[in-house]
Amino acid sequence: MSKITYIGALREGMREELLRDESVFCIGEDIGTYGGAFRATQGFLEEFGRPRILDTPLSESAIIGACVGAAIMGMRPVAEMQFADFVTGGFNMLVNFAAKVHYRWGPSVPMVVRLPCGGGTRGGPFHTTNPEAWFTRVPGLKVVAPATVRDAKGLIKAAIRDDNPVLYFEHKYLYRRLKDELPDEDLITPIGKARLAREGNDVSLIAYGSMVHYGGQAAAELEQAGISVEVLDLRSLVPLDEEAILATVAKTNRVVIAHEDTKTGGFGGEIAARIAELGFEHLDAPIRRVASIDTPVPHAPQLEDAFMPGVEDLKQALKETVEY
Amino acid sequence: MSKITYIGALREGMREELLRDESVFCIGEDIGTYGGAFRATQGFLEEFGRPRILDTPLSESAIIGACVGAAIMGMRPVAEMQFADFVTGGFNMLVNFAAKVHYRWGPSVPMVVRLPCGGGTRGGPFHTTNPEAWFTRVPGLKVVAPATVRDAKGLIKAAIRDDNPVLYFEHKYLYRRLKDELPDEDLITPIGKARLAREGNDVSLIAYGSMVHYGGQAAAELEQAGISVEVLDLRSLVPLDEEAILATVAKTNRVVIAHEDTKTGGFGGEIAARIAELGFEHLDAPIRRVASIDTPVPHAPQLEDAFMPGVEDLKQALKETVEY
Amino acid sequence: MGKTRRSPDGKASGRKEDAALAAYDEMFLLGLYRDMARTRALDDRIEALYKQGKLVAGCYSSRGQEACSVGSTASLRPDDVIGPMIRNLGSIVRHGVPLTLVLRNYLGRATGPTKGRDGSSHFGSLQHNMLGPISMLGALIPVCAGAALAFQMRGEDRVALTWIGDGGSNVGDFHEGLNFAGVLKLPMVLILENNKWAYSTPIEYQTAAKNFVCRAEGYGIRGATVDGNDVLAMYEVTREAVDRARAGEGPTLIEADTMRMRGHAIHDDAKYVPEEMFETWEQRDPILLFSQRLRAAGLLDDDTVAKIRQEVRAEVDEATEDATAQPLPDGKGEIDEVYA
Amino acid sequence: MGKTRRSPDGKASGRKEDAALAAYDEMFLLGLYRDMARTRALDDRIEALYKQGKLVAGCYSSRGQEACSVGSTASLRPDDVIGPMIRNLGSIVRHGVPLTLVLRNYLGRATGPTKGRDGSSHFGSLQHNMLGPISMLGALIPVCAGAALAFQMRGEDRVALTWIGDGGSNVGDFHEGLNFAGVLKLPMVLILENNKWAYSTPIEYQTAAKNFVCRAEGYGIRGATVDGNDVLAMYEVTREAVDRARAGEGPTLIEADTMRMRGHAIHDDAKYVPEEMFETWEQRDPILLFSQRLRAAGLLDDDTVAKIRQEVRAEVDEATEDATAQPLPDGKGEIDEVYA
Ligand SMILES: Cc1ncc(C[n+]2csc(CCOP(=O)(O)OP(=O)(O)O)c2C)c(N)n1
Ligand SMILES: Cc1ncc(C[n+]2csc(CCOP(=O)(O)OP(=O)(O)O)c2C)c(N)n1
Ligand SMILES: [Mg+2]
Ligand SMILES: [Mg+2]
Repeated sequence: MSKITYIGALREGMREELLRDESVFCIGEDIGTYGGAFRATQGFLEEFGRPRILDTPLSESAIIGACVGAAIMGMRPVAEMQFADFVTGGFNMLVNFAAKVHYRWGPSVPMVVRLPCGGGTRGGPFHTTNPEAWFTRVPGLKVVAPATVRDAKGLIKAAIRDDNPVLYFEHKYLYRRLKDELPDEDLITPIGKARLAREGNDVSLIAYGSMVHYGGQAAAELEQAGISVEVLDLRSLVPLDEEAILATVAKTNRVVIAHEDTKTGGFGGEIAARIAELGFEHLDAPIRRVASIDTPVPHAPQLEDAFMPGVEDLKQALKETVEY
Repeated sequence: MSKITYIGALREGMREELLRDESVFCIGEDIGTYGGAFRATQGFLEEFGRPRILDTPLSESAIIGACVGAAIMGMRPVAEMQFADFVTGGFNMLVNFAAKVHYRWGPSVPMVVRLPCGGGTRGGPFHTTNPEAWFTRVPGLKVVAPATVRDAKGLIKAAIRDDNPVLYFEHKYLYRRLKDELPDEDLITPIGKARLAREGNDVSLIAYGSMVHYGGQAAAELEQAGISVEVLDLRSLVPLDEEAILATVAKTNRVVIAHEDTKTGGFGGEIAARIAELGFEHLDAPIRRVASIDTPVPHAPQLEDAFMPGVEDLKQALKETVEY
Repeated sequence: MGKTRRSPDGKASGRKEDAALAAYDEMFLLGLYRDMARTRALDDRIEALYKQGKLVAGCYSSRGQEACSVGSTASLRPDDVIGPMIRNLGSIVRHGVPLTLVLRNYLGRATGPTKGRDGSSHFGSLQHNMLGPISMLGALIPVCAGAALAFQMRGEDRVALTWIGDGGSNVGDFHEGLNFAGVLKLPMVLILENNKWAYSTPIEYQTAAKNFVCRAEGYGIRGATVDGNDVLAMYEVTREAVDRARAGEGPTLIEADTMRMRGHAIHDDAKYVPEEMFETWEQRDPILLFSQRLRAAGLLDDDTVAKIRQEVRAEVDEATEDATAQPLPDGKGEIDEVYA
Repeated sequence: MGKTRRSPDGKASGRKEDAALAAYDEMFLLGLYRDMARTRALDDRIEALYKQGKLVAGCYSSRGQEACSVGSTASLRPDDVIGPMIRNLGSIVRHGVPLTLVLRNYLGRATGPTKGRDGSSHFGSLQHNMLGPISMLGALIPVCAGAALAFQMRGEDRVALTWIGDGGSNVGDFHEGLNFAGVLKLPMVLILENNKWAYSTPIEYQTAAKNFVCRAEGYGIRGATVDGNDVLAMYEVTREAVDRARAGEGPTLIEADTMRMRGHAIHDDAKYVPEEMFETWEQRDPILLFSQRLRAAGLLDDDTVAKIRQEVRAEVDEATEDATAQPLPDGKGEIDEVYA
C-alpha cells in the first residue's frame, strides 16, 4: 500500500461514489477543466464528463439551490465551494431551504457541500475562515470535519450516502501535509461517532479538524513532562457524540476544548455548555477553550500566527487545567 | 406621562435621532407609504419624506450593502428587515463587508439593522426565528436585544449613535404587549451593560429578549414557593457584560440560561462556556439551558408551544437547579 | 388538452366567431373555467375560515390572478413539476392536489402535508410533483433549476414550472437561478406575475426597467409577455415554453400582466392602491372574461355555470369538512423528524 | 484633462490624421500612457517580488487590462470614489494612491493601509476616495450604490465607479445592486471587464447571453460597450457615463471587451486558455496600441518613451525601497481594532 494524502483520500472517496451510484454528481466553480482550485476533482471531467462533473457560473446560491432541487428529485449532488468562505452567498439556500425541507414536507435532501476551510495559509480575511458554527445551529443540517486521511475518505463517502444535507469541512492546511496508508476496503466513517485519537488520564482535549493535529503534538510534548492527555477527535459536530464527550470527561475530570474558529460563538461554547450541564459532577477544573482570538482572520504571518491557537497555547491550557 | 408600547418606544427613539442628526436615514421594504410591516416607521414618510425614509426594491443584500457604502461615506443608515428571518439574503454583506471593514482598512461603519424576531406568533419556519447567534460569532458586529420598553428606545438610540454595525433584535411578541411610561429625557441605554431585572439569592436566570419576561413571571411564581430568583437581562450580547454575569453567579452559585432560540448552537452555549471557565469556582450546580428544541420553528399552535420554552420550563429548570 | 375540436354540439354555432377557441376541445376549455372557479371558491373559503377565526395565521389571496396559475399549469403533464409560490393556489388546484390538503395545511392539521409544521399553501408533495416554496422570495428559482437539472441528467423529458412576483424578481436568486438555467438550457419555465404591487411597493420603486421580461436577454433565454388575465393566452404561451423546454431548447421567462386584487395578506386593506386601479381591473377579472368568451362562443350558459358552481361548492364543502375533521398535532415527535 | 488642444508643438504635424486624439491635451494623453506604464511596471514588480519569495501570498495580474482601469478612472475628479477589484490596479494608480501603499499591502507591512490585516490590493483609503473590495465578488456593487446614495442624499455631485468581471457578474449582488441603483438613479458607473475567463471558466459556461451589457435594460439603466484595450475609448465612454451620473441621469453599465493575459493568479499557468487567444490579444496590448497611436500622431518618440520608462522605474524602485523598509506587524493590538 502506498501513502495517500488527505485531499487524495477525499478525491478517492468521491470517485468511488461516482462509480458506485449514477445519481451522484459533482458541481461547482472550476471543478471540471481545472479540477478544482485545490485539485480535489482532478481527472473527474476526463473520467465522468459533463454534466456529471459540472463547471458552473460563478453563483453560489444557484449552485446550492440547484443541489437542493436535484436532491429532492432523487440525485445526490456533491457541491464544492471554492473556499468555505464563499458559502455566505449560498447561506440562505442552506439554512432555509436545504435544512427545512424534510421537516416541513417530507422529502429527503441527500446533498453534500464541501467547504475548504481553515488557516495557516496566509489567506487573509476571506480565504481562511472556519465557518462551521453558523451551520451547527441549524437543525436539519449535518456538519462533519475530518481530521485524518482515513476520515477524509470515510466521511465524504458517508456524507454522500447520507439522506440529509451534509456540510463537509475539509481543512486546507491538511490537504497535502497529511499522508497515510488506507486499506482497500469500502471505507465509511459513521457520521456522529467521535474517535479517541489518543488515550490519556490527566486531561481531555476535545477537538476537531486541524486542532486534532496540533493537539496530538501538544499531547506528545506534555507526555514528556509527565502529563497524560486524552484526545477526542469529534469528526462530526452535528450530530454530536455526547456520549464520547461525557465518557472522556468522566475519565479525566478535566477538559480543554480546542478549535481553530474564533472563540466567541464558536462551536466550543456548545461543547462546554453540554459538559457544564451533563458532566458537571465529573469536573475538577474549569472548562477551558483554546481558539482563535475574536477578530477577522488577518493576512500577514505575524498576525495570523498571533491570531490562531498553536501548540504552545494548547500545552499551556492543558497544563493549567491539570494543575488547577 | 402616558404609557407607550415597546414598538412605540422604538419608533420614538428613531424619530428623535432622525430629528437630531441629518445623516440618519431609514431604509427598507415597505417602510415608507406603509410605515413598515409592523408600523415601526409609521408617519415617518410624511414627516421626513423620501429619500430619508426610503422604500426599496425587494433586495435584502442591496439594502444592507447600500447601508455599508453610505455608512462608510458618513451617513448613519437604519435598515429594517421585514422579518429577522430575511436577513439571510443580506448575510454576506453583514458578516463579510460590514463586520470587517473597520478592522481591515479603518473606516467606521455606523449602521443599524433592525430585525423583528421571535415567536409565539404562529409565523412558522420563516417568520419566527431568533437568528442572533449567527451574528454573535462575527467579530466586528454588535448585537443588542431589548427586553423592555425603556431599552427598546434606549438601545435604538445608542445603536444609531454607535460607530459600528449594530444588529438590533426587536421581539415581535413584545411589540404591543409591553407598555410603560418613559421619562422625557434623552434616553440612551449603553451597549454592553446588562440590567439586573430582579434581585434574588437562590439562583440566577440569565436571559435576553422575550425570555426576560417569561423569566420574570417564573421568578414571581417561584417566590411564592420560597425560591428567590435573580434575573439578569443581558440587553447586549456583543459586547457581553461578563462582569455582571460573573457577579450574579458569584452571588447565587447557581445559574440557568434562557433563550428563545433553539438550544444547540444558541448563544446560551457561549454564556455557559464563559461561566464554566471563569465562574467555575462559584458553581454549586450544573448550568442548565432553557431553549427551544432543535427543530425548525413549527407553525401550528400546539407545535410552536411545544417547541418554545415557556414559564413552566423555566420554573422547572430553576427549581431543579436550586434543589441540586 | 386535445388541440383538435371534437364534433361541436348544438350550442356550438356561435363558436366560429372565436377562432382561437375553436382550436380547443370543449372539455379542455370548460376545464380551465372550472379550475379557475375551484381556485376562487377555495380562496373564498380560506378567507371565510379566517374570518371565523379558524385559521392558524393569515392568508394570501390570489383573487384576480387565477388565470396565471391555472392557464400555465394546464400546459403541463402530470409528471411535470410545479413550484408554486403563495399566490399560485390555482396551480396546486390544477395540478391535481386534493383541496383538502390545502385546507389541512391552512388549518394546521396533523394529517396535512406539513403536519402543521408550515402553514397556508406553503407545502410540497412529491406524490403530486409539487415543490414547496420557502418564504424567502426567489429561492425557488435555483431549486426548480435543480429539479430541471435532475430531469436533464437522467434523460427524462419532464419540465419544471415556477413563478415569481414583480417584487421577488429583484432578489439575487432570480438572477443566479435564471442565468444558471440558461447556461445549461434546463427544461424550466418561470412566470413572472407582474401584479403591480409587492406588499405596499409599486413597481416603479422595484425597478426602473420598462418591463421585467427584457431581463430574459441577459440570460440568453427566451422571453414572452402575455395578458395574465386571459387564461387561454396563459395556456398558450406556457405551452409553447414547455414544449420548447421539453425539446431541449431551454428555459423561458414569461411576464404576465395582471393585478393583485386584494391586500398583500388579509390584514392589509391595501389603501395605498388607487381605487381606480381596482375598478379597472375588476372589469378584467379572469373568470369573468373567460366566461364571457365561452358564453359568446356558446360553450357556457346559465345552466352550466350553475352546475359548475354547485359542483365546485360541493367539492370545497367536502374538503372543508374533511380538513376540519382532521386531528390537530400533539407536539410530540417533532425532533425525530428533522433528519431523514 | 482639458478637452481643447493646446498649441501643438513641432512634432504635432502628424496629429491631424488622428482626429480623436486631436481633441485632447497632449499632457492628458501622455498621462494616460504614463499611468498605464506605471501600472504595468508595478504589476511586474509585484510579480518579481513574488518570485523572490517576498510576498505574503499570491498575486493577481492585471496585465493587458490596464486601459480598462486607467482610461475609466481618468474620467473622475479626485473627490469621486473608486471601488477597484483585484484587477484594477490601474485605477488605484491613476486615482493618486501612492505606489508604496500598494506594495506595503502586498508585503504585509504594519504601516500599510491594512496594517498587514488584508493582502494584495485588497484595501481601501478614505483619504484617496477609494473603497476596498471584499473577496466575495459582486458585493462591492451594492456598497458602491450606497456610497452614491450618500452623495445623492447630501446633494454632492460626486460619482462612484466600480468594476466587475464576466464571472462575478453572475452573482446575485450584481442584480440587486444595479437594480437598486437604477431605481434611485444613483450617480454610479459599473464597468464589466469581459476578459473572457473567470479563473478557468470561459464565458460560455458563465452565461448564455450574447453579451453582458444587455442586462442594463433589465434595470432601466444605460448600457455601453467599448474596446477595453483602447484607453482613450475607455476614457470617453466612462466620461460620458460619469457626466450623466453627475447630472442626475443615473447609472451606466459599460461592458469592456478585453482579455486576461495571465492565469487567474500567479500559481495558475492558464493552460486551459487556447494559445491563439493569447497570441491574438498580445497584438492588442493596450499599452502597445496606445503608444503606436501616439507615435503615429507624433506625440511620442523613442526619447519620450525612454524618459517615461526611466521615471516610472525610478518611482517603482523608490516605492519598493520604501515599502520594503517598513516594519512588519507584531500581532499585538489586533483585538482592540475590531470596533471603531
Ligand atoms: C427575500 C424576501 N424578502 C422579503 C419578504 C417579505 N415579503 C413577502 S411577500 C412580499 C411582497 C412580494 O411581492 P411580489 O414578489 O410582487 O409578489 P406578490 O405578493 O405581488 O404576489 C414581501 C416583501 C420575503 N418573503 N422574502
Ligand atoms: C462569490 C465568489 N465566489 C467565488 C470566488 C472565487 N474566485 C475569485 S476570482 C474568481 C474568478 C473571477 O472571474 P471574473 O469575475 O471574470 O474576474 P477576473 O478574474 O476575470 O478579473 C473566482 C471564482 C469569489 N472571489 N467570490
Ligand atoms: Mg407583486
Ligand atoms: Mg473574467
